[in-house]
Amino acid sequence: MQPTTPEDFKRVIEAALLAASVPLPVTDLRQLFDVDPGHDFIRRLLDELRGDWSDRGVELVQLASGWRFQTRPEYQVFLDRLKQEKPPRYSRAVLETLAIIAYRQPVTRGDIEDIRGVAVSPNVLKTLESRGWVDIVGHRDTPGRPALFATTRRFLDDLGLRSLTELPALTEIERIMDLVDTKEIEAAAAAANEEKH
Amino acid sequence: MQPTTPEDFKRVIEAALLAASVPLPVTDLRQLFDVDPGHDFIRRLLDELRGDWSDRGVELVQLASGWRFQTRPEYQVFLDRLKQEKPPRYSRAVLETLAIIAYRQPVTRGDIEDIRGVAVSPNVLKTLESRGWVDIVGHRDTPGRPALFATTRRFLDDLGLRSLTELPALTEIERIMDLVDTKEIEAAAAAANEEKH
Amino acid sequence: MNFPLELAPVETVAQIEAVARLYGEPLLELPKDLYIPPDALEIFLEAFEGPLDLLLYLIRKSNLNILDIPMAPLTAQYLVYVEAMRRHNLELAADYLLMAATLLEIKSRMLLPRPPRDAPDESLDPRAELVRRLLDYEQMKMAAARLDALPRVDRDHEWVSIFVAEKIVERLPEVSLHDLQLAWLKIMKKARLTQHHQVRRDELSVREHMTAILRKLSDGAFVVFDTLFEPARGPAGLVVSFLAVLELVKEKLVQVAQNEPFAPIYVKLADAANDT
Repeated sequence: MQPTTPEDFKRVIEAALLAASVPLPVTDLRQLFDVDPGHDFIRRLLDELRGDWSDRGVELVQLASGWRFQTRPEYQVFLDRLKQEKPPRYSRAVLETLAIIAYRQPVTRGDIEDIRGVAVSPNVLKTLESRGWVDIVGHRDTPGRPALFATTRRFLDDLGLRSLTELPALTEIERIMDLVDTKEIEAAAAAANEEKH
Repeated sequence: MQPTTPEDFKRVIEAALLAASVPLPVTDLRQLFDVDPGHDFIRRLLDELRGDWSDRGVELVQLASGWRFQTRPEYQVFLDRLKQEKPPRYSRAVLETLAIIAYRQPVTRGDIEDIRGVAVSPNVLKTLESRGWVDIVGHRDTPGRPALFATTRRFLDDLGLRSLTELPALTEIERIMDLVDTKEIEAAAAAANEEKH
Repeated sequence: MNFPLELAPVETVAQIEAVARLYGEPLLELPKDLYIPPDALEIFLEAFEGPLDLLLYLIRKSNLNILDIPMAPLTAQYLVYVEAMRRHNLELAADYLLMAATLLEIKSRMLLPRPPRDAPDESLDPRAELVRRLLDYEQMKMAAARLDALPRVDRDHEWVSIFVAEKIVERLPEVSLHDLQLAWLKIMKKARLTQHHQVRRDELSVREHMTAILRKLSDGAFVVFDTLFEPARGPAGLVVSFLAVLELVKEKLVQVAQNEPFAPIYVKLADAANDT
C-alpha cells in the first residue's frame, strides 16, 4: 500500500500515534514512509489531525517528547468507573520536593533540605525516581560529591508540558505579601529580589 | 458531563476503548455510565463505531474477551519502520555466492566453490533460492549434471536494476584493486560495512 | 494554606503554667487560637512539613507582616508548639529544635543596640535570612500546589495506546549493490592471493543473455534458433545474443541441431538431450 493523498498519509500517522506507547516526535513520524514527506508536511497533517479529533473523547496533544493521543480530562469520570485501583496521591513532601527539583534544577538533596527546612526522606526521592519524573544528572563538585537531581522528559509528558518554560509561573513575592502595607512591601520586595539574584 | 445523545455515549465508549489496555466486554462498557444504558444500546453503538472506523488505519474488532481497537494489518509495513531493530544481514558466504552467481551466471555449485576456494553449503543456495533471487536455469552436461544457477528478474527488481549490465562493473572493481594495497581495501571495506550498520 | 483543624480558644491556666519556660524563655501567655486539643495535636502537627511550614502558618494565621516579623510573639507561639510536642512525647524532630534556637538567637540579636551606621541595611537585620527562607519555602510550597493541579496522566487523563495487529513476518536482510561489490572484491582479493583462478572479465550482457536463453529453453523442447534473437534490440543486441549462444555451446550447455543445410536451426538444452 502506497499513500498518495494527504488523507492517506494522515491515516498512517493517526494509526501510528494511536498505537504508540510513547509520544512520537515529527522525526519519527517521517520515518513511517518509504519516501520522507518532509517535516512541514507532517506538521501540517498533525494540525489537521488535531482538528479532526477536536470534538472527541480523545485528543491529540503535543508534549515534550512528541505527539500523543490522550483521553480528555472531562472523560476521566467515566474511565475511572472501570479502574480497579486509584492512581497514587502524592504527599506534600513529595510534591514540594518535586517542585523544588522542577524549578531549581539541578539540585542536591541538601539544597532541597535547605529550602524545605527538614530532612528529605530517601523514600521521597525514590518515589519520584521510580515514577520516572526525576533522575540524577550529575554530581556537584563538593565534598561527598552529592547527586544532582533534575526532572525528566517523562515528567513533562505526564503533566502535559512541552518544556520547563510551560511550568506554572512562580508566585510573585509581592503578591504573597498582600496582607502588609504596600509601601513597605515594595521596598522590601525589591530588596529581597535583589538579594535573590 | 452527562451524556444525553447516542453520539455522546459513543464518544465515551470510543475513549474507553482507545485507552483500554485489554479488550473490553459489553458488561464493562455498561459500567462506564452512571445509569446503565443496557446491553442492546451499547451493542448497537459498538456496531456504529465499527462502521465509523471502517476506512481508517485502525479498526474496532470483537474478540472472545471483548472489544478492542487495533491497527489494521495493512498498516504494519509503516509501523515496522518505527522499530529501531537493525535489519538482519546475510553472511559473507551468502553475499559472495550471490555476487558470483550475479557476475558469472550461469554457474554450478562447483564453479562457485572453485572461485571461492571453499565448499558452498546447500543452505547458502537454499537461502538465495527461497528469497527468489536465484534459480536453476538448466544443468550442465557433465558428469553428475550439476544444476546451473542464475539470478532472477526478482533479484533485479529488489536491487533496483533494469538489467544485469547495471551491476557495478567488475573492471572498475578490479581497477580499484590494482590501485590500492589490499590492506587498504580491507580497511575501506570494513569501514563501509561499519557505516551501513 | 487553609488547615482544616478547628482551633479552640485558650482555656485553662494550667496550660499556661505548663508552658512556663522553654530555652529559658518565660511563656506567660498562650497566644490566641493556638490551643490545640491534645488528641488532635499529633494530626495537627502532621499537617506541617517542618518548622518553616509551621512558622509560615503562624505568621499568616496572625496576619503578621512577614517583612517585619515581631520576633517576640512569633518565637513565643513557636515555642508553645515545640513544648506541646515535647509534652505529648512526640518524636521531636531536630529540625524543629534547631529552628527554636534560631528564633531565640534572632530575638536576642534584635535586642542589641543597632550598629553605629545610620543606614538600616537590610542585610544587617537579624531577621533577613529567616525571611528569605520563609519566602523561598512559601514560593515552593505554592509551586507544589500548582504542579499538583496540572492535569496529570492516570489521574486526569489516560494515554491512548491501542493494540498493534502484527503478523509475524520474517524480516529479510537487505542487500545493496555496494554489498555485492564488496563481496566480489573479497573474492577477487582471495583469488589473487591464491593465484589459483584466473577470473575472466566477461561482458555482463553476454552472461545475462546466456541466462535468458537458458530460461527460454528451460522446458527442454527444441526452439528455433531465430527466435532467440530480438531484432528490435539492434545490431549490438543481436551480436550479444549470438555471443551468448556461442558461449553456451562452448560451455556445452546447449545443443544446436540442423538436419540439412539451410534447414531451420534448432537449439535445446544440452541436458534435455539426455532425457529424450
